[in-house]
Amino acid sequence: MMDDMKLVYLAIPLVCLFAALVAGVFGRQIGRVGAHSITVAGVAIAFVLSLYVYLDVLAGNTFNGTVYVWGISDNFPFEVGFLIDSLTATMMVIVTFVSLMVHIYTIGYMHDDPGYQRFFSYISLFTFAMLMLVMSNNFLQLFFGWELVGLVSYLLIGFWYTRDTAIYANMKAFLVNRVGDLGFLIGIAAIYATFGTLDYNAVFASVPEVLGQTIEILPGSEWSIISFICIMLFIGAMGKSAQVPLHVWLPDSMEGPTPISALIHAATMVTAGIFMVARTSPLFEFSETALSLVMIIGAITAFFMALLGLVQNDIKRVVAYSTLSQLGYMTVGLGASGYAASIFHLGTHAFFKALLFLAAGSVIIAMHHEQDMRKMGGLRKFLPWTYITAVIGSLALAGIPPFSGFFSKDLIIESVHHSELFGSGFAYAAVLSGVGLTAFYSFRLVFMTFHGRPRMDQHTLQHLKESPTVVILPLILLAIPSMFAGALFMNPMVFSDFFSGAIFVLPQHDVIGAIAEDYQGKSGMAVVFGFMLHGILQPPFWLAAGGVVLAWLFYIRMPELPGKLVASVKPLYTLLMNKYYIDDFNQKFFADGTVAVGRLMSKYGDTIFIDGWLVNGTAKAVGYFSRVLKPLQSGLVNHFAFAMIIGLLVLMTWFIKVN
Amino acid sequence: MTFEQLAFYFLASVAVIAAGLVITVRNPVRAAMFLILTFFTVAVIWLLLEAEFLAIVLVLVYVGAVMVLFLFVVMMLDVDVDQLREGFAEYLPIGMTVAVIILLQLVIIFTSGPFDIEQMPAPAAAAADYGNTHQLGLLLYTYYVYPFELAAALLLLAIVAAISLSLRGRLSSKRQNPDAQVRVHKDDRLRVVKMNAEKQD
Amino acid sequence: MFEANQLSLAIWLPIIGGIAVLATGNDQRAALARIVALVVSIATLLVTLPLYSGFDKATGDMQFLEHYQWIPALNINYSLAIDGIALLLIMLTAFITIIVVISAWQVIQQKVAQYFAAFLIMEGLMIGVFSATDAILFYVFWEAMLIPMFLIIGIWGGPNRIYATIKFFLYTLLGSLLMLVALIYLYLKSGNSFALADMYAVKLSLTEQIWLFSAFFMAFAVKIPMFPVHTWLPDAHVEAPAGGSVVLAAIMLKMGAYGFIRFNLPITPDASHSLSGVIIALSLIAIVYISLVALAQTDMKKLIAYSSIAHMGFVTLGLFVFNKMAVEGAIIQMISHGFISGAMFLCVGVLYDRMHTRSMDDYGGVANTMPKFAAFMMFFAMANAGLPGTSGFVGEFLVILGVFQVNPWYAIIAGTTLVLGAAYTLWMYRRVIFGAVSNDNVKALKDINSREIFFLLILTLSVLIMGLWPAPFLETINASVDKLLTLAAVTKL
Amino acid sequence: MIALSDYLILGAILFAISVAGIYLNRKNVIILLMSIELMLLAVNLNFIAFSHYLNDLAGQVFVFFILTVAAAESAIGLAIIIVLFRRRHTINIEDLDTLKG
Repeated sequence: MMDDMKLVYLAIPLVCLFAALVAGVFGRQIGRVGAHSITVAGVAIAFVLSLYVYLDVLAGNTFNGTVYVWGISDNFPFEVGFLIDSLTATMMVIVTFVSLMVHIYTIGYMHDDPGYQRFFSYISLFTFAMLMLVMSNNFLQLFFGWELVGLVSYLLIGFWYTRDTAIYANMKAFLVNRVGDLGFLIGIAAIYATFGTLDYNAVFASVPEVLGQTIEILPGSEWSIISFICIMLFIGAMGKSAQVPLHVWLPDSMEGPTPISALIHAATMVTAGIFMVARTSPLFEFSETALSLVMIIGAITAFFMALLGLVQNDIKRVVAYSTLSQLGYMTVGLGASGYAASIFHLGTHAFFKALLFLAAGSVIIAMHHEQDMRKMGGLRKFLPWTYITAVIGSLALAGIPPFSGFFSKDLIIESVHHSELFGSGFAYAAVLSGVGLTAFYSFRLVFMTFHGRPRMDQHTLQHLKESPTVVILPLILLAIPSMFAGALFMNPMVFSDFFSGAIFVLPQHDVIGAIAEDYQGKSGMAVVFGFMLHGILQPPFWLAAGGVVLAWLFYIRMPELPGKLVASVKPLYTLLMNKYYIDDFNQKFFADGTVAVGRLMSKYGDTIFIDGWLVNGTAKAVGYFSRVLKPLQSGLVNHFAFAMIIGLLVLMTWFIKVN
Repeated sequence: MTFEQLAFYFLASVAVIAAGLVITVRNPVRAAMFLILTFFTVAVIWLLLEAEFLAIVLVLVYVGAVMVLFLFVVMMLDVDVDQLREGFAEYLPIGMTVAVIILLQLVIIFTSGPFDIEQMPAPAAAAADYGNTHQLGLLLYTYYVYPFELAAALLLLAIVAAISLSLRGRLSSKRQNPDAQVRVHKDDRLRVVKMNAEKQD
Repeated sequence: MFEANQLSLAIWLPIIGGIAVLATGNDQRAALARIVALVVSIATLLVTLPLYSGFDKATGDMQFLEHYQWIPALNINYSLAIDGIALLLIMLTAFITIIVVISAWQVIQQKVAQYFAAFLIMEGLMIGVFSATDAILFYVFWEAMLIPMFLIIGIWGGPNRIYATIKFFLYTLLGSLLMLVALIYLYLKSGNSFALADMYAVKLSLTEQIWLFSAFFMAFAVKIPMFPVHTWLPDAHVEAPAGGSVVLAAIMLKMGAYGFIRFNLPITPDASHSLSGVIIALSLIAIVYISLVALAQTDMKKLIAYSSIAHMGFVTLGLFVFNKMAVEGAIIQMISHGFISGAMFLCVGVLYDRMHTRSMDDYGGVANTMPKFAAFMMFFAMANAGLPGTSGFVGEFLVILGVFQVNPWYAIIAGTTLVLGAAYTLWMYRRVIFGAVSNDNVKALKDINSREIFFLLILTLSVLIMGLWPAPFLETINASVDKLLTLAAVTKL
Repeated sequence: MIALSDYLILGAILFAISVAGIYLNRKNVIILLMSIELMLLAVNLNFIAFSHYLNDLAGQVFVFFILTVAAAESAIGLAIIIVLFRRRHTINIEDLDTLKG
């Protein structure tokens, strides 16, 4: 039985890899249909098997084992292996489900693209990488998956490689991620140096033994080793999950095709950081410093990125900034030790954000690749299905009960509310005000795109039509969990001990437990309704509702209002439009600065100093002396003879003198 | 003063005077002639030293062959002697100084003792049946046979080198280049040109 | 008979084969020369295989001993033997030579036989360097190896080749003469023996060790090359033909590190420890400074050359922290860099054959016309940037893990290569491969042919296998590294 | 009896004269060659004198070889002078400064 399960575990990522390889290497031979058939089939198999694994885990079977020994160095075996528990299984289902939806959607979205097979190959490869990441049982393999998803993300953002903006964005994404990865790698090195192992369970088991250990990074200041490890790991998470200040790559990554934005830059890859922190909760729990940092960074991201979402006019960028903000929520939840809430939000967010992106993609197809919302409007008549699903997604995102986002987001807010760590007050204020902003910008998107009078040109207007079935089907399939996943899974996932084997929370940090106390003893539906009722009475709901109403007021009722408001707070608006000038700063300071330093070093260090002074200088010195001595070489034989004779004379004189 | 001494001093003074003239006369032909005289006198001195074979060789090889070669060359080349004599006087002081210093030093060494007649008396005269050539031959063909062979090879080399250096082939002579002939390829000889037929006007 | 002399066979087979290739004559028989060269190079790889299968991984001692008198008057012997480290490098040499022969198949049209012969002879000499256990034999191979490389760059090189060859030659000669002095000193100290094993046993004062260390260091640091004696490498690479660059980067640079392993660490352990700070500092400078310099390059080969220097910084860093994991990482990095840099230079060679320019400004949008090539180059670029799953990651990862245990800051500084390495590699990729077709020359490009696919594919597989399963490599060097660290840990004072 | 030193001094005088000859006739290659022959002669004289007084024939063997080499040398030297004259129409040494640094 156990061996059968091992095969299943192995099959889940490998079937995706196989499909990716076939579609990538033999793309021309198998053709378009072949490429999408095999990859969709691969991911579908992975999804079904993941579901099977999920049910198996629900039944109480977990697994932790080695697939093969990667290499033995210094007598320590680095292994590749799987750890299957509730957290992994949840992630596997989310990843394979969203991936499957995106695969199907892509058949329609990329229909005319010359790189069709390549695209399918990439997204299947991505699915493989993401599965390797979540299924890992050690940090080495985690890093492997971590980097591999980064690679695929790089390839996909630059999918349309002839566009300058795309290849700028993909390099930016990869490099910013690499900055995070540097921290992550140092974290892993610190883990190995501290624990002598990279295996999750072995590391977590020996955490209490190293609590007192410190590390002196800066001379004179001793840091707790656990804090150092956690902060380093979190820097990795900041890169991948786009937390301030390493968030800059995510909005630009919208240069990639929309299905990618949905799959990688909303639903799965960007949540890898969240997953990783949750996975390493046994480490983070012992470092309040790290938890506070996580919470504060998350809060900053959640609030300030939501502000940016308000002013964007590109439909995908609005969704991108909302993703940033929602990732901030999840991070805040992690910092408050509400890991389960964060993972829960990760799941619901994956559904409704993928839905929103795919709906945006559907709009973009209909608009002939026009992404500016100012040129849309009134689309609900032409794209009814897209409209409905987009509204469902927006409601979920805004956190209106009973849609899924409400439950997960409210849980995070409540967790923060219960948290007593340093910074929790600030975080609570940030996430609370973020709710209103979220509701506002998501419905601003809905109203600007689907309502009002059409603002596009005549040609586009005449050709507007609903997207094909392969596009609509995933929207509907994603809309279903966006509506119900929250209510269905909140109780079993968060309030039960579903994650107890995977996530570790210290009693004094147990915010989820504190929330759950209110619903002690109640049965499933009662908890859900109780939570909803409780939520409606709380500020978040009213803020969300207020945001929706305000959006309606601004963009349907009185469309002249936004302009006036912008005029009155011009400096703020400019600041927001320029994304707080962070991009400019990074570009000027880090990118241009590094290249400039490189040029300087190349010119002055290598060319002028080493080559010019040291190398050619030596040669010149030799040349100088040879020029000085050159006249001695008259080239005349008799001069040589004279020299010889004089030498003879000197030698003889010396000989006589000695004797 | 014995006859030997008398002969030695006479020959020595002739040799020195002749040598001095070699380097000072204007005409190279005369210089060569004086050099021959020097060789002759020195050959006789070698006879005094019981080196009959080498004395004969010196006369035969040097005077007979090498100096004749010199004379040939001198006469063959149309040399502007006056131009070559320029600066003769200019270098006289330094040349004489160096020569005199060397001479003085050598004389100091040679007269310092170890080479006196007391320190190093002349050996007894050889027996009547002693043959210098015979003894030298014994040594040359046994102990020094390899260097001897090498010397022979060296002379051969010198002959070949001298000939090849001074041999002047006619520049216009037509010769075959077998190497190039062997390596020639079909394509180098024949080019097939494809072109459309053109109508003649 | 061959069982006893496998190492000699591996050395002399390519050398004699190279002479045989020369004997095929001038360019009219180029086809024959190519085939003979390929056969000889493959035969050499086959000869090295029994070395691997017959190698006893459990012990760090030298194996496959051969010992013959050479110059008895000076007690110089023809003695060969290898350990796990040398074994991997020998196999790498044999492997890379085949790739080079295949890659030059159509590219070289002038003096074909001489070109292949130079590579084959160089292969034999390089294997000789890796297997010599007599210092003079080592030195002879070490110096002789320069000659074919000198010719390769000087004859088949680019326009500025004379400058490059002379720089290359003088740089390396400067170092190796000092090594000869050190060897002679050790010869006198060790009771007139040039055997490495005797040199390991010599007692030396710290001052002596520091002098000897410095002499060896000059020889090997130039070869690696370490900052600041690295400037010959970019010039040599730029001017060398693709095959020359490959061998230079893939194997010749490893000789310097191999020299550290064979000479500096075991012969002067105390000096190695007391001077390790200097080496580590230079290595870290190499990693950061050289990466920054690489960013400024516009010549593709120069950029890859600088990236080689930065990657070799990891090797020296790993060797001189005296941590087993780091040392193993350094050795793995040597092998891996052999594959990756070789592949990168071949990629540039593929482009150069078509466009005859190495300047990135002349390219742009190559992916449009050469999609297969773009895919391969993407893979190697990522390997160069140290992506996990490729061999480039293994060495860097182990070195960083090992170094962190010694000093976290070393690891952090070395880790910047994650960012900088990716930056220069991807920037090059972006400027050359991505983008719209920039000019008509790019538009006229033809994608790689099956021969090019073949050798790039072989390298791809090597990089992947080593990245996904480095266990066999680590296993081979395990005992040898133990031995090395034992030697380096015993004081000689 | 004639002392060894007498022979040696004769050799020294001849040697000194030839040195002076090299200085004086610095332009005429032929005289230079003759000076060199003279120098060799002086050396040979020394060899033979020593051979005689030490009663060792090795000295004479040496002279034999020196004569061989000198003959070869002057043959080639003269050949070179002929080639030189053909090319340059002069045997003035001061015109031959291609080795000038």
